[in-house]
Amino acid sequence: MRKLLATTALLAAMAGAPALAQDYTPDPNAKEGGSITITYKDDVATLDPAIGYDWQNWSMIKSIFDGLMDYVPGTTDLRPGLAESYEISDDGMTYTFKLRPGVKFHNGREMTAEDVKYSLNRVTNPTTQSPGAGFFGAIEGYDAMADGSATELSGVSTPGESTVVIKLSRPDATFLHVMALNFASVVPQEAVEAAGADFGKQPVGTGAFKLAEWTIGQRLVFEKNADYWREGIPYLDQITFEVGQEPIVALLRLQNGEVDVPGDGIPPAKFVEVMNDPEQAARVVEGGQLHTGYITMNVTMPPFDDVKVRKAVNMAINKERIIQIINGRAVPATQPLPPSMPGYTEGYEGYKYDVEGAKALLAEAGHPDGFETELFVMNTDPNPRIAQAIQQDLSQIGIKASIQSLAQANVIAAGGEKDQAPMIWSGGMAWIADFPDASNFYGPILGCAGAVQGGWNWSWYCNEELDKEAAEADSMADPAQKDARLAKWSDVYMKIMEDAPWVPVFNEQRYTMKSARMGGDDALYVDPVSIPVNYDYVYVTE
Amino acid sequence: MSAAADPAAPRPRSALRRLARRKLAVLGLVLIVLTVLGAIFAPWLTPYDPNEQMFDGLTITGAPMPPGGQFPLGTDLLGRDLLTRILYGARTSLIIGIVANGIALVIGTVVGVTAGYVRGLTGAVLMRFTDLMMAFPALLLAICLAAIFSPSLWIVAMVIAIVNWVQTARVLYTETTSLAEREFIAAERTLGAGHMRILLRHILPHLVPMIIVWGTLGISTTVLLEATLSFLGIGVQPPTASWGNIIFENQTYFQAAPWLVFFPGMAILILALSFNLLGDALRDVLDPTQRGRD
Amino acid sequence: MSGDAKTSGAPVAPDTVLSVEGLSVSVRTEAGPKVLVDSLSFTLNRGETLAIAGESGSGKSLTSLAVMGLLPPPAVHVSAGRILLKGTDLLSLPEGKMRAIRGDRIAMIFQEPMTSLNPVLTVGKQLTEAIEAHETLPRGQARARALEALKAVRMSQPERRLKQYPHELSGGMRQRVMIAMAVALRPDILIADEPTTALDVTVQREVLELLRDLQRDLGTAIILITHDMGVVAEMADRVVVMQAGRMVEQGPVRQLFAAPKQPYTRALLDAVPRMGNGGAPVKAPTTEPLVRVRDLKVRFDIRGGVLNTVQAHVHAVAGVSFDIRPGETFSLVGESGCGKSTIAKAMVGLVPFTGTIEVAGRAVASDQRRSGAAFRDVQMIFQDPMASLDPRMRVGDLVAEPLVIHGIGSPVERRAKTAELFERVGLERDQIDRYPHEFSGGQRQRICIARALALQPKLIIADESVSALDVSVQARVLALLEALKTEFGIAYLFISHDMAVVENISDRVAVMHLGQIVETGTRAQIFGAPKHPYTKTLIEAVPVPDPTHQRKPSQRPAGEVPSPVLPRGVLPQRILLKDTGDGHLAAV
Amino acid sequence: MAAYLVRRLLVSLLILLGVSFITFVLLYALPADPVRQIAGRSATAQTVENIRAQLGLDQPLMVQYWRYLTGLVQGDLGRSYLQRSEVSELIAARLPATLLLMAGAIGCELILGLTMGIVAALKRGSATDNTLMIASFVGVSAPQFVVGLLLLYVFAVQLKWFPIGGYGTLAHLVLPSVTLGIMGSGWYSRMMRSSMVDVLRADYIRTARAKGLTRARVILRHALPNAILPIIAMIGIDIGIFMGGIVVVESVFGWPGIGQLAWQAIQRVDIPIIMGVTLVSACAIVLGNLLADLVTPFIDPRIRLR
Repeated sequence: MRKLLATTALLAAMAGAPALAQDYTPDPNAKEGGSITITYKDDVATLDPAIGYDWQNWSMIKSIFDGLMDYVPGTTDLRPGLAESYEISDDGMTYTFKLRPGVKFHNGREMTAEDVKYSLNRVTNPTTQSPGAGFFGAIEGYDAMADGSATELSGVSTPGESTVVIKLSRPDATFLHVMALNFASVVPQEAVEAAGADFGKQPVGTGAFKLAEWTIGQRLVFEKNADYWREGIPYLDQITFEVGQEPIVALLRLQNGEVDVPGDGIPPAKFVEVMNDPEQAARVVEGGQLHTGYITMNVTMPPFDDVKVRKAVNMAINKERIIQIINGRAVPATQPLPPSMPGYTEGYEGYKYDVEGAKALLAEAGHPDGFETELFVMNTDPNPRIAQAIQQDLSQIGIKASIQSLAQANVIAAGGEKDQAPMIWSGGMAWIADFPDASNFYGPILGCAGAVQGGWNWSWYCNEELDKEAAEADSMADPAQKDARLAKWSDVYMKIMEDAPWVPVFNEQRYTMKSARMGGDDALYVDPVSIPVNYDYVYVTE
Repeated sequence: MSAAADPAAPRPRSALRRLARRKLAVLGLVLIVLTVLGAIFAPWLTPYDPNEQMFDGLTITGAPMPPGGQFPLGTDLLGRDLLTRILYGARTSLIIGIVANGIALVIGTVVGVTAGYVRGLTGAVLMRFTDLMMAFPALLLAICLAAIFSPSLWIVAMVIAIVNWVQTARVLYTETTSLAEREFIAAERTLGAGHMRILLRHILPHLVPMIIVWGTLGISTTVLLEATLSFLGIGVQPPTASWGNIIFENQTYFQAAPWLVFFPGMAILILALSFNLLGDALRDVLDPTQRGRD
Repeated sequence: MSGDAKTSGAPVAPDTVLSVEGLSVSVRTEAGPKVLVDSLSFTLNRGETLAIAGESGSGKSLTSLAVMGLLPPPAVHVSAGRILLKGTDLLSLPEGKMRAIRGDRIAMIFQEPMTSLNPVLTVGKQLTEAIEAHETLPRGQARARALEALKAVRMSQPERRLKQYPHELSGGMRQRVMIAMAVALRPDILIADEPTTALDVTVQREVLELLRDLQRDLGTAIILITHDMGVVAEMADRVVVMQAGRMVEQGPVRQLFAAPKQPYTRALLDAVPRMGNGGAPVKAPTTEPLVRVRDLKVRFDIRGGVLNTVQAHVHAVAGVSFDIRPGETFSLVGESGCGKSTIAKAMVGLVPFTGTIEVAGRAVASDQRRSGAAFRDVQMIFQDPMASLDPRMRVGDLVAEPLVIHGIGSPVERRAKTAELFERVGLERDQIDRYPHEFSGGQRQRICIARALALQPKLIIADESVSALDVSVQARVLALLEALKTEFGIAYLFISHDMAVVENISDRVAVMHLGQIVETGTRAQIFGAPKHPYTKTLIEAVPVPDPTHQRKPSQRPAGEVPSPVLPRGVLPQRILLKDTGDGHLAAV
Repeated sequence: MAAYLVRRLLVSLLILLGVSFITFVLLYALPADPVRQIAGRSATAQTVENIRAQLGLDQPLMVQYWRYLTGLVQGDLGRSYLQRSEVSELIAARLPATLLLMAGAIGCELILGLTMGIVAALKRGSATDNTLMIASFVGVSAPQFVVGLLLLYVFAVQLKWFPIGGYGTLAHLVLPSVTLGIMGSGWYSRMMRSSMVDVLRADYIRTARAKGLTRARVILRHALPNAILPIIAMIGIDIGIFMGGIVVVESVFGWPGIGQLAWQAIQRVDIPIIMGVTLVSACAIVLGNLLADLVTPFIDPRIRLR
């Protein structure tokens, strides 16, 4: 059984992920120039790559800054970024990056190895308060940084102007992904120091675009970086981001031709209308995203400490109905990993919707008449609605769940306490992968590390054996071991499903709508790492 | 022209009769009674359960059903019967309207009358506190409070009461101050009447009409505030229906399914309007300070 | 208008300016139309003063409003008759034409100078506006005319007044502004509706003289509406007496006063208190005083400044001493703001004071904590009986209230006592369960008296208790008070601005000015031989209800009234009283 | 006047101090932990505690409040936890939009409310009066979010007279202003009517008419300035009501004001922003009332500020 699963995963991985080095072929139809308008509802908090961690600013930061590593546009495939090339030592503990020469910051200064070092020190320094510092935990000297006893990562050294050597304290298969994270972007020290705490408002990077104008609460304007080190990129001269716009307003403006891409996607209320109109539907690009919506069950709180109860809940949820409520814009989930994530276990059917079976299981667990519990949910649409659908499903097997619809922060707070939230619907706060690697779904949200007060493992599920297995998988850093590693991850998640701390409900699909004049490969519009679009590679046709 | 008619002291029966002569007030009263009846008899008025998400309540693409046919007012985004939810939602609105407003009225009366009668340091402190509460943006305060206590029907009522007593207090303060300066109060004092006697026998009875008026008008404010809190998603918890949260849950569909906003919106409007009409008429009939406005 | 004009009687060929024929004014009520003025007819001749006299509800004010076309719409309206201004029926004129007449040919001044001027516009604006409404003039010229009008009404510092707002002027000055506004365009007719009722007696005197002088200079015909027969006697050439919307009698003033034809007129004239017929002289004091007031001071704080500290004081009562003996009526007279009511309030513990007040040997506590016994001995009757009765209580309960408060008797006994009191003050037993608003003004004052009597007090303070009543009612209430005095041996502290009433009922009198007593003595001493100039002015100012009375003209331009407000630390100058013999004290 | 102003400002300061303290305590009591949000999902407990100490959130309540106050005195509203910007900067960037919206709403209230009130008072008892007063009642009773959605649907979506949302031109301002102002218009028209009715009965109006002034002059010159006095005090109070309303209206219309800022901050427990917005709102309310008090003497010379 285990072998079979592993093989399937391997096949999938081979089909979905060609060779690492294969780069993006420029679009022969691409035109230079022009400008586009993109809208968002929420304000952009910051463009500081060490701090920005929101839906909106993630892709913006990607266009302003570069890291040592990068992804092939529209895919989850790594490619070198500011590093021209890299070498991994045989034990997988030392990474040597050779920097691309002649890369200039927006302020005109040439980027050097010192900048890379400075940037890594900065992001891991607690005074930066970076929400991404933890990703760099594998770098030697990280712990000393975290507890404030060091101001430099001992593992990062710069033997030459253009060479950066990073030593790890443990092998980390995801390390190259980490180096492609926004948090690993290279920033110029002098600009950071000049701006002080406001670097996020005056970002200086090496990226394809630079910030030209920022009217808080209204608009950001990006301007083409003419000196960009990638030849011919970007195509667009200017991008305007308008913030504070309701998704519905954005869509209506798109229909009026005032907007090119609504950043928050197609609002549910308009989805059916858009998809029923062939002309509009043609401009919608559908793709998967690295997202899973799930219900956590707190395994330390009775009766959810009983795996039978958790399984019964898994069987009681009518995922199709929930998907219907969000207009079918998702696919039912069977496991924590989304289908487009390497390591996803193909063919696994998960717990089937089976009310009778669930009832029987619940009776077996000693709750023939069900029980009362609470379901926490974030209070923005459509989450309370989904919660109500879940509530109705639970009531079918006798579980009376009362809904606690709270502000996001309060739900997170409740989840972080061991005895507060028996069940949480993750919507609105759900896990969207930071980088396309199976490990990203484990550590903080399913591993023991997250099952602490204030942690993000809201089911408080802690299986030390799986932790060990996960650590093993992550130490298989050699590219040659990639498939074996994915198989291992697949195995971990299957074991988690055995214990059923979650009900994986659905994987949201991405639907990006664009104006008629937008050009570029469809894949760019559902880019797994640049949401909603990869600004560097799209263009306008007129 | 000098012997002006008595400015105060209507007899209760004549007040009722005068109220009955106002068509709008009667209309308001009738609508309120209808709402109350609808709320009480909701289970008999509709065949559906307010929380039942019916399979045939949604189209295959997940869109709600428009009004007509099986669902007279259509269904909501979860396939529940809208009419049923509006009827049950009336319970929420009325309970909160009455409870929250009752609490607010009690706080407001105690604070306002005490401050107005006692004056001095106690009065000053009470009124500065009232000013302080006035300076709070009410909705922001309500939102903060709602975020601290996880909301339930009763918590929402409390929150609304906490932000809503200020108006009553201010009005009653002014009124008590002017009452305390009226000659008949001075006359009572020359007769040797104690403070409690003056407060309970001579000041409070004069405030009762005003309290009734503010109580009635306050219900409409309260209904609106509950709806607003629910509209922002921090009111009554789902699936309990409230007019505000019906709109909150369905507002994104206002274009595709306007009935989901229109019907509950009209319900809020009509109930608030009814209480306003009634309160205003009561003000004319009962409140001596506002007499002679038409 | 001067003495000889009066003696010459009506002109031979009366030049009629206005004639009112069969005027009826009705109000629409829910019970159908109700007639308020019933077929009233009179004429007004050039240069004459016609007084329309009557008690409240007689319809006199409505008549004047009907002439102006200013009846309050839509309920009150003219239901019949004609009003002819030199032959033109004003009632048939469209509003636009009527507007041209208002203020230009017929002008009007109203009773309440306090409320009749727009508080948010300067005197100058309101004056020039009146002029510009009828004549197209350049700004400067209109202003000049306004100034001229202010000078004509003998306003002090007229240029400054133009820039002032009404609230900055005293009542008398405001009434002068009103008159200036009315006469600025030299109207044919000036209607003065109770022009002096709200004013102090000395100011009333000035305004009346001003009106008379203006009439003499301008030849304007005046319709003077008043309830005060003294004013009628002084001002009018002819009188129309009205009662309940009907004309009772009409005739030249001397004739009417000398030989009233109708019983109502006669009764009205009889009820008017007259000076100089106050009754028997008072016996010399024999007993110990009931009330002993020594060096009574009451001051109020005016706060301001950054910390809202006391910046100034109103010295409402600035050191007053007097005694009241048992069974005696002691009166305090003086003009508004002199502090007489404050003394009353201090005596019943409504305001904190310094000095001592003793009633029947007990000190009244100076803070507001009561000493119950003193309160039982002193009761008070207020000016406005309606205001001093809790409108939400039945009158029986109100009268029983003091008994309840002091825990006297059982409910049954209290009820019996209440009924007894009702009868004693001339009310019916079966009225016990009614509410105050169901009674007339005089009846209400009787209820207040009954309540005051309930505790069998030794002293009753009557603070302007009859001032708001019509003369006929006033006379009856005064008679009741007098009867109670003899029956129960009650002493009265009688507070009034009405010199005639005071003279009629007092045993002893104290004249107050700016918080201090300037003269005190027996009635005979004060009214017979006033020593202090202020007392003299007060007495002389009272209009005499006798058309034959000759009065010395006195002219005084209206200026600021002296103020009892002094900055912190500054004390009012104490007035020293000197005995001029026989207990008659006067300031030196 | 100067002393009055100083005194009022002192009292206002005390009120603001009270507001800040109560808000601070309330926010302190919030169950949500802002540090966790700052630190992100991958943070270790160590990091969380580090950040907590850096922000001073490990200190006792009074110490934290004292720090906040000392900052406040220097005009420092603190730094947003999540937006990482100066709160004062964030508010300053959004305040103009909110003020513009409020100005629009007050304009709408005055134009609609006063006109309706005056007309109703002049036509007292007529069908016009009744219609206008019912309309006012509807305005007073209509929930803002319903009005907003309805206006949006009818005038922007269906008729396309106005843009659907956004900010910038006068056309953008109309619908949000009307939505925010419609409730006040109802109150104003009712207040204006009763005030006007009272004033029209006043003796000085009779005097003015007795002078032979035209009807228009009597109404505009004599009645209006007096009748408008209670409304001015209302405008001061209105600012407080608006502060609540903007959360809803800005969210419905996507107006880039502090209402949206506050709402987002509350959702994410960004305490410095919530504090800042509450204080700014309270300031606006206090200032609004003060301004109303200061303006009144210009219209009513009887009122002297001492």
